Amino acid sequence: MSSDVHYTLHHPKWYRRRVSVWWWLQKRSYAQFVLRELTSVFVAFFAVVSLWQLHALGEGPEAYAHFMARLKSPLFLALHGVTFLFVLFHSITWFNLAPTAIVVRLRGKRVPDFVIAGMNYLVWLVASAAVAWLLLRG
Amino acid sequence: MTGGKSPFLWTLFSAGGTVAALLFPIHLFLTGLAFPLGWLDAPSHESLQDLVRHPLARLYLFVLISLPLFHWAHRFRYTLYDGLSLKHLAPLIVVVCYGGALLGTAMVVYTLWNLP
Amino acid sequence: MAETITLSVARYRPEEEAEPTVQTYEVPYRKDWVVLDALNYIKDQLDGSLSFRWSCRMGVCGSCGMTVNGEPKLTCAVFLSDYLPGPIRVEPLQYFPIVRDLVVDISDFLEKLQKVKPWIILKEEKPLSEGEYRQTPDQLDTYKQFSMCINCMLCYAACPIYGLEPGFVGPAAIALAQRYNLDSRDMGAQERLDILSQKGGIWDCTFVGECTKVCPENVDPAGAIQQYKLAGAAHWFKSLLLPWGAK
Amino acid sequence: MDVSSCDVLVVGGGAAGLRAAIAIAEANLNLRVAVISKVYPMRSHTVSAEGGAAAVIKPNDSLDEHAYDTISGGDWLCDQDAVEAFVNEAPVEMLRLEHWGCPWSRQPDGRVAVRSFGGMKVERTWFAADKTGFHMLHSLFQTTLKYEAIQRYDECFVTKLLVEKGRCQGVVAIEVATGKILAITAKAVILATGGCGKVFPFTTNGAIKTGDGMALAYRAGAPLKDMEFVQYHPTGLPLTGILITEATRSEGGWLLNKDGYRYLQDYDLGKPQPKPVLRSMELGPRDRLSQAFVKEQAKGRTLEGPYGHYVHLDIRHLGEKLIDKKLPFVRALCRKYVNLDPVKEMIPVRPVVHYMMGGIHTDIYGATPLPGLYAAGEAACVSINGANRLGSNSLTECLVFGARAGQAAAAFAAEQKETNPAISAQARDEQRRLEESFLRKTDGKERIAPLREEMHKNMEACAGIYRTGAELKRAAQVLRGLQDRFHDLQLDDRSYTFNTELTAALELSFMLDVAEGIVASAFARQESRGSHQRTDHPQRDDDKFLAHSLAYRSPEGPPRIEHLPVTITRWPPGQRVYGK
Ligand SMILES: Cc1cc2nc3c(=O)[nH]c(=O)nc-3n(C[C@H](O)[C@H](O)[C@H](O)COP(=O)(O)OP(=O)(O)OC[C@H]3O[C@@H](n4cnc5c(N)ncnc54)[C@H](O)[C@@H]3O)c2cc1C
Ligand code: SF4
Ligand code: F3S
Ligand code: FES
Repeated sequence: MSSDVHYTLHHPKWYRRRVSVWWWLQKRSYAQFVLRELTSVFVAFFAVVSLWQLHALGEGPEAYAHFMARLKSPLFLALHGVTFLFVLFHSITWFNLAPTAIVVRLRGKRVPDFVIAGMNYLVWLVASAAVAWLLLRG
Repeated sequence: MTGGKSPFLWTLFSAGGTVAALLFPIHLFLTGLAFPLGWLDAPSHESLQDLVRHPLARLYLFVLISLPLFHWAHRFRYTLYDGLSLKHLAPLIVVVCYGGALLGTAMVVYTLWNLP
Repeated sequence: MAETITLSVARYRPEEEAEPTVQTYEVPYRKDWVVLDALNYIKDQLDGSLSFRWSCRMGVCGSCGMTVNGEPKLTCAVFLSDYLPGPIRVEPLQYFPIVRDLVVDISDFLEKLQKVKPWIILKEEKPLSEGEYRQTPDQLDTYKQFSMCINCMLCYAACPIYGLEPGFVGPAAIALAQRYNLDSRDMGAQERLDILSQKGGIWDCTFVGECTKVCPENVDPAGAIQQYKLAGAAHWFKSLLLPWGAK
Repeated sequence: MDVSSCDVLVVGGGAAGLRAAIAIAEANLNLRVAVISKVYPMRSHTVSAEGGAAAVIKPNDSLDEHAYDTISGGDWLCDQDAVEAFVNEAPVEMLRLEHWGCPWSRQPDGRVAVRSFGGMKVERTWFAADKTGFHMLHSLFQTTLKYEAIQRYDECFVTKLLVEKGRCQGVVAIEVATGKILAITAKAVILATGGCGKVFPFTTNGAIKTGDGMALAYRAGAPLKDMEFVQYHPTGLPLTGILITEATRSEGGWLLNKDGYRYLQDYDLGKPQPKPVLRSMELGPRDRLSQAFVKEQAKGRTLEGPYGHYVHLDIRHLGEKLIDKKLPFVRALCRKYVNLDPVKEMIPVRPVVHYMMGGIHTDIYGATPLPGLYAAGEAACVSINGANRLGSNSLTECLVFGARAGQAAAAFAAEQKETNPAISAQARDEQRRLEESFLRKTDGKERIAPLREEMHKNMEACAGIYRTGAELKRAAQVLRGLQDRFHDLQLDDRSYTFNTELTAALELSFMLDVAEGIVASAFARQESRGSHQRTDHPQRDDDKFLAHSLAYRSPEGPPRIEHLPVTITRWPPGQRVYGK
């Protein structure tokens, strides 16, 4: 680090600050960013749960019933509650940021961001409804 | 080919992120909260099995589980790099993250293959 | 002129000090003064040894970027009245090496800028006698936003990835590369993509998005980089599927 | 001390300097070119130019019209051979910049769009929204990055020209970051250091425009030409002096006095029309508009605010859509700095020091009388601007004469043998001077700010829009006194690292020299012409003063003034008629 460098005439002695491991606690928006990134852990968690569910499904009705019973445990309920919040956070940030990455031009004019974000939400709604219908209809 | 594996991994990350954003909330809400808490009636084992018999449903499940795992792998990798300043452990982190996602994907394939 | 406001200004005198210190100054409070005016007041009236950069005082030369109360700002574009009742903390931009007081070293950016080839690349230039390249207002509009960058470095000072990984080319340079990629006159997109696909290029950005938030010119470097990634990924698949077709 | 060398050294990284550097790199591939600048090139004050750059490109226009507008706008003090070269080469230079990527505003068919500007009979101003200078500078700078032959010394402050055997052979500079003295030898040097608006207190110019190059040349023995011609821009924001571009008026903005009356009609500038009429009313030339303001103020018909008198610039009737499309920066500046929205409110404006018509005396190739020394851009006086520059001519001038100076310097350098080794002794002397008079000095009593303030007050009071012989005489004495007091300067800052107090001191001393040049030239010109208005000599006097002023440094005392006839080719002096 620079503190043990001695100044000599005409040679720069720059001070380099080291970025702290905890940089993301220094600013609200940084913390938000890290939270956003950490949603991926919850996404992965639910993917694993789904894999487990699929496995149980294959093992037969008993195994599946057992699986469903496990989901009722307070531990899982709590975990899923938290996971749900993070997954929602993921969806919202994802949809809101998509327009920055995806530029659509219609007749030479850029489609405004809110239209693209709006489309995302629309697709979200339709997809969710479709899934719910498939799972709930009988 | 430019950019080594990065564009590929990033595409998986994005695709996974989109799948998770679109589909996870509803699945999670139903399976993780609404059914266990009895707000809604869970579908029976039988009806589910009927549903997943269709090849399209299997494809759907494959996409639903595997891609978000890659989404996680990518994001988590960088979170470890940056959030915990662990870049010096990069090789290990890469193996754990993408390895995990690959393993998960293999298991999905195996499970789907063996479904009746 | 009874009213005053306190400025806590970071000092670093490499000849004398091992690390930066803070010095406080009382300056008159005027409602239409920007923070830079207060710094100039200090330099002219209180302490001639305070060093900082500035020139245009109208937010276009890009030289007066500093950290004001923790946020990267153009000091000629933020008013004392935005920070009432003070004190106002003025520090050099984050993540850059400090040369002296409020002055940071940005030579690294200039090297990176050159690396991304921010100029029109053509296979063959048409002779001047044939006049201008036609470019419709809509075509101009596709890149105009990214051409507004004043190189003020606020986005670098906001991007933690740049802080952690000094090799990262960074928001403004990538936005400028994208500015040329999108220019209808340019044919250098491939050359730039080759460079920016390497380590330190577009794939290092994790879309923290702070760069866009602090940009005083609404350049949206975060958008530029994500769009760039999308284009890069599309190109990658194209060259995978049609190895002979990708130019 | 570091000694390095190159073939052609360009001092200044603004539009003129960068254009010159590219011209050299393209003219002769074997030459090593270097650009030295006290700020990073993209910070140069060219960046702040808003309105546009003039060049004939549309079929309804002609080179002769451009030349005539320029010459009459300059009150016949322009050298007409220079103007002809300028208007001829302007279109090509502008096209070149288009090919280099400058984002010019366009017509729907994809061709470059033009707008009108004050003092012009035909629309011919190219623009990039209202950030023309910014886009030109960044396009140029980014283009220079392509040339490997162009080396850069960024943030290096030139303090002296090295002259040996009657030839300019390089410069001495301080590397600001380290305080190291650099001796850079060169076979030719081009000064492109911009203007000196900071000699006045209220100016659109940035902190860096302190006339360094003018003073450097002057000290090296080259004369300064037409320094009495200082352009006031009629529309600056009170307090900050931030410029509200002339484009506001060419789009149709009105100037209103406190009664909401378009007062320009009282000053021989035509009759008000609802739509903007070229060369009339608000589109008259800058000198006349600024003078009208002073007269209006004398009649008590201006408004008064905390920062002096002002009038209103009204663009509300242009509508939000046009303002956002063509004047977005104006709207942003008003919102930011005077806290009002020009879509709904009128903008307070007053005349503000903007541009120096005068500068280092050069011929039409950019060569100064000192062999090996060239100049271009606002630092130079070729002269195409005469007694009053037309808006949007100077950015183009930077390109045309930047390129010309580059080519001429390249040709000169190619013929020279190696530079003279004796100059490193000179460089050492300069290093000693800087240390003894500034960095190591402990017994001084003066501080920079009060001296600068006094210079400001003096220049504003005596060398402003209207001048008299008596006031100018007094001003000259004050400046002499300030020169003396400057020797007694004491710095707070002894550091070698980024010592901006040292550079400010050097800038002040440059400004004092330039100010003396302005005042002495103004005193000698006993007539009124263009921007130079003597109330004691209100008429233009072509018999005596159809001539340029040349200010030479004299060893002691104020500069010596000589006069040089104006070159007239095709346009004999006539009356300046506007609004007809
Ligand atoms: C607010 C504003 C608006 C304007 N609008 C217009 C317009 O619309 N149209 C138009 O045609 N003109 C306009 N002008 C005028 C025009 O912008 C300038 O005349 C022109 O940009 C000058 O360019 P330049 O290259 O000569 O100098 P600058 O751009 O001023 O560059 C000077 C360079 O010299 C360097 N330098 C100076 N001193 C030293 C030293 N001691 N050592 C080392 N380097 C040094 C500086 O670092 C800088 O790089 C405007 C001017 C202003 C202030
Ligand atoms: S992108 Fe914005 S913040 Fe970054 S350097 Fe350019 S203008 Fe400044
Ligand atoms: S803040 Fe940094 S990580 Fe990317 S989106 Fe901006 S460059
Ligand atoms: S001084 Fe130029 S951007 Fe602030």
